[in-house]
Amino acid sequence: MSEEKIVVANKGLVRAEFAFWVGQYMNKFYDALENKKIIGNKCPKCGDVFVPPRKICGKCNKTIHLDQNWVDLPDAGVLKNYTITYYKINDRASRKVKKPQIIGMVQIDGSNTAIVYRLLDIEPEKVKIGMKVKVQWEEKTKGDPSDIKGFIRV
Amino acid sequence: MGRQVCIASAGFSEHASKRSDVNMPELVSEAIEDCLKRVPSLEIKDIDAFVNGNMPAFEGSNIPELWMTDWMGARNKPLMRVTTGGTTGGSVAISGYYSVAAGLPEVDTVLAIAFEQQSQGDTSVGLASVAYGEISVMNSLGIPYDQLTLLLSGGAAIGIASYQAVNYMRKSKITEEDLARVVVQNRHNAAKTWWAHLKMPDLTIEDVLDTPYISYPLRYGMVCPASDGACAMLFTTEEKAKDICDIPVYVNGVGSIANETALIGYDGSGSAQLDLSEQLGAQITSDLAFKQAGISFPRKEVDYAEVYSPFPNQELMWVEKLGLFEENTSPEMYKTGITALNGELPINCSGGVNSTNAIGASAMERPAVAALQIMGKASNQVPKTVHTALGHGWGGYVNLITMMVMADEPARKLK
Amino acid sequence: MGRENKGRPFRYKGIHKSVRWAQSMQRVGIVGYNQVKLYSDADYGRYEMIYEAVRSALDHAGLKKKDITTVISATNDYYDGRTISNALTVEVGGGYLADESKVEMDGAHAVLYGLMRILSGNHKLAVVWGGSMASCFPYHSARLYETDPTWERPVAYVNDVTSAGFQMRAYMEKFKVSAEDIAHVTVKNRKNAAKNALTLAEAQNPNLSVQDVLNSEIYADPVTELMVAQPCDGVAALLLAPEKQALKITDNPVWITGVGYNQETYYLGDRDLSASKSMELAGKMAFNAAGVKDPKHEIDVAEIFEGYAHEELIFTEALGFTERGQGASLNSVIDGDLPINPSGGALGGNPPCATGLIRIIEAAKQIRGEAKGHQVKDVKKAIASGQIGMCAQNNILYVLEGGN
Amino acid sequence: MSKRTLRKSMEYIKKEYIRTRTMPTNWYLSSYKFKFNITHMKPFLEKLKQKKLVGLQCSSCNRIFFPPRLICGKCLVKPDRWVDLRETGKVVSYTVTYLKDPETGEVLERPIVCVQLDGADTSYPAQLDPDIEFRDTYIGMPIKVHWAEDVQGGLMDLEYYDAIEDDSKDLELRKD
Repeated sequence: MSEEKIVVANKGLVRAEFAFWVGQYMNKFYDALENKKIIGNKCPKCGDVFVPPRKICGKCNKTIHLDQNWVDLPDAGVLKNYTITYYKINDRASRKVKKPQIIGMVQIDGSNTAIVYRLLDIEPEKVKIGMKVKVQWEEKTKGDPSDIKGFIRV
Repeated sequence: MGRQVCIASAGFSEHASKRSDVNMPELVSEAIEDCLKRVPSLEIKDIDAFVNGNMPAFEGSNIPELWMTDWMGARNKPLMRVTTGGTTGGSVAISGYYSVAAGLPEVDTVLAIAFEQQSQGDTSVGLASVAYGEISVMNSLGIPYDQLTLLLSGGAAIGIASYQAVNYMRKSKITEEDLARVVVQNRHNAAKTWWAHLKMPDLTIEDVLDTPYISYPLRYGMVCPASDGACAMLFTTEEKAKDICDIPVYVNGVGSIANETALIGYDGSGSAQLDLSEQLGAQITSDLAFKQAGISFPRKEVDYAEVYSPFPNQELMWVEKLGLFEENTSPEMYKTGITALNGELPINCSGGVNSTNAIGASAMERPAVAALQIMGKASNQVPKTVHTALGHGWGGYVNLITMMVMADEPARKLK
Repeated sequence: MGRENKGRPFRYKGIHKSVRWAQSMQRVGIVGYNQVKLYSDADYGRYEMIYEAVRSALDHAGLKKKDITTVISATNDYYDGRTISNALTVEVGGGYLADESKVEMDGAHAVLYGLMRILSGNHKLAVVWGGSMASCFPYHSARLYETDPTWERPVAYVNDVTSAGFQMRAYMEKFKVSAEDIAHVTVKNRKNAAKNALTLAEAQNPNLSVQDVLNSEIYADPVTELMVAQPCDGVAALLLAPEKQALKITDNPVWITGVGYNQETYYLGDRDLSASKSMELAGKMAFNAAGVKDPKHEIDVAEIFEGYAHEELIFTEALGFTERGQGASLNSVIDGDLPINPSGGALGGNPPCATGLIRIIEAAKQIRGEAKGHQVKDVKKAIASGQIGMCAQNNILYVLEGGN
Repeated sequence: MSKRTLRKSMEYIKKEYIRTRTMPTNWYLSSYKFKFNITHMKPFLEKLKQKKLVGLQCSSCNRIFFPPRLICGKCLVKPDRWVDLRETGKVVSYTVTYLKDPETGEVLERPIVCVQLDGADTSYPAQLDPDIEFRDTYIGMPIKVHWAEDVQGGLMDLEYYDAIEDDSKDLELRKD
């Protein structure tokens, strides 16, 4: 068949909706977020503190029981790493944005891991790894990850 | 070449329509806990490698193993992900077998995990998107979308099953009562299995026949539920299995022969599978697996079978196609009761997929239950001693099959 | 209960200490391969592309459809926009009445499964194919589905773009590596890509300078556009056979003598992003299997799947070719001490699910001397790698050797 | 499903689990594309305009594909020979769909059939004459193409299939 090649490219039409159960550990964590508090849980063996809490410590393969080892943590921490991105990625598609976002990895004081959030009210040149930051809470909390609006420099 | 592979243990999480108390990794960790409970001398750190799988598009997570690493105990361990739709569980079990059989250095004990938390996802869109591309190309070839939805309402699994049921009913002349009988047996068995979903100890044939049709000839009461659940299996070498468990289960034959796609086919080009109840792929798979396992008379030698049957007509069909019964005789066999718990060839004593269907995990639960029946540790244990058992799965576009034949001793060599 | 009637005593002994892991693996032959040329928006149907890759691989080895006993594919439901992305590729991928399965990772992981199937002795010829069409799906959004849906995904601050930025910054901060050093990797790989006709036309650039790379659009600071392996359309296929069959099929087989694969933990906060623990462990496993004692001197060429320019340096260090933080000091051009990615690497085109497979094919080409424009002299041993996950969470490494 | 599904007899032993929060995600297939090469369909569609049917034959295994397909999976080659096909065929499988009439709300039972044209080796899903009841549908039922009034060179030119007189032995099977 030597005639011209015909290739069609059709768009999909449907949308699937998912709703993930967060489980009881994360549920407790989100309860705390709703009250503008950060909590974590602690591995009974190595003593590492996790934010958000987990059922199993990956290092020791030890189960942390639901009713034990909860730790109250401050809403402040240290910036461990950051990036400045011109991409906005959400479920629908990725798109380039004019105003860049500074995304930082913040280690909450007293925890052994880092969480990833935006840095607010700061010029890119002034961001320093190791600087102290604290949580900027959303005024109306809903008990989901967006309750933390971002981090600001102390 | 190749090593003898044994199953040392298997475990399940509780199954329900909504496991709203756990997230996906926690659900998986339940199954792993149950699996390792049966081998007390083995700890999670003794596992050398992991094989995982689920049906991602039903759940909204791409390669969830990445996220689940810590919950599985897979940190800094080799991990491979295998998914093949409905047969995912079976494929994961088979890749667990191959991971050990290959004899790769540093890989002796492999934990295979399959899971699904369907309550999180959108099963109808998930099923539709199996052939979504095909629908769109048929639209470019001139069929309007409203016509296509009508045509391809048979595109989802239930539709395929009803085509199969029609073909099978014509050949074997079964009645709807025969179908209902299979359902009743399964749901009664499920009532005695701790992790099963649809536990119906008092179900009768009349109850089933009293429900409306979903798609002729299948009624609402006959079809599988959508469950949340996970399953784990522990594969290891013969030597290690002898050490860590009482009765190692030898994996003697595996197979997963794919056939041509059915119904609209790829590109919307139709199907060469004219009779959907013929299942050439399953026939070849079972021939190969039995031959590998040194079984020449499956009808006599197999003591226990777990077949993947979301719909009762499929259970009747598969037991024939896998060589356990003569063609078109299975409805009679179910009537005589030889497939019941205390019968000669018990089938689906866990309640089968018909009672519990966490899609990704379902096809693994079949060999897992079969292995536990051989070990004598199954939840709904058959009274007789099981020497040889099989676990089977089907999926894809009626074209993918998995099968695993296991026994309490190594395979005999066939001449 | 049936079992208790047999009266076997119930006993537990603990792990059998005398049974050790196997110390080496049997070799498996690569007997044929093919890669479709990469396009950013190919004038191909999906099925057509898969067919072309598999058919040409069979032709390359001089084999027929009926010789295939098993087919392993590498596709991804979220990349294809389909549930069970392998269900409808049975015919076009050569899987008709063959033992078929799918590995939903990189193509290099699919080769692992094919390898296992061959090593088990159950199969005589395995076809491994993998690939997708990045022009058909939103790549970054699809990658977002890899993140933790209960914590990170709703706000989407962790994604493939930002995690690459974190990784590069962590590497630069820890070892005081300059962005120029990392841009050099891009320059080298894109120059190499220009010598390889099968790479993406957009990625080929023989005249690229370090400044061009640094001045290209910022992606996630410090990562710029040219440091990113651009997703594109492509499918590749590879044929594996056991030693005995391989020698019958071809006079010039390439042997897989070692494989290692590993996965590290998920959360970026738990990981040392400046290093790759999983590549280090995968490397140890693979070199151990292949009996490679001194990778620095024994390996002649490396084909590494670098999703971003800095990953090539991190992997080079993880594999022990240089000290930590010294990756940039290695002379890795085509005629250098250790040529890395003479084919252009993933920076020369990154068809999701095929890239790792293409690395293996390119390494095999180097050993067989079929690499044409980017051929390295006297290659006896090569390595090839594949990866998936944010900041290359899961890595796989192969050791390939030539000779009969 | 219907309201009757909530029957007591189908109830099962349930365990209640604690309900935790949910986090939503969407999967937009609208941002996906599906690429197909349909070059091989062109001669077939051209012939439809003349109300003629052709199938594509694999020259290696001689199977005839209707509708035409890109690749013969059995031989892994492109089929390249066109053969004329007749307008008659038979039903190889069928199922019933239950659709709600948008106006009356009445549930319509419509048969959807898999059709194999005489001479072809493949079947494809199609519709029967709307007047045919699903109870009158059976496997092996002979049928004939009903052409659309104005043929445009699309698959809808084969609007549906008419039942034709069955003189085969299958008539006996139909009785039981």
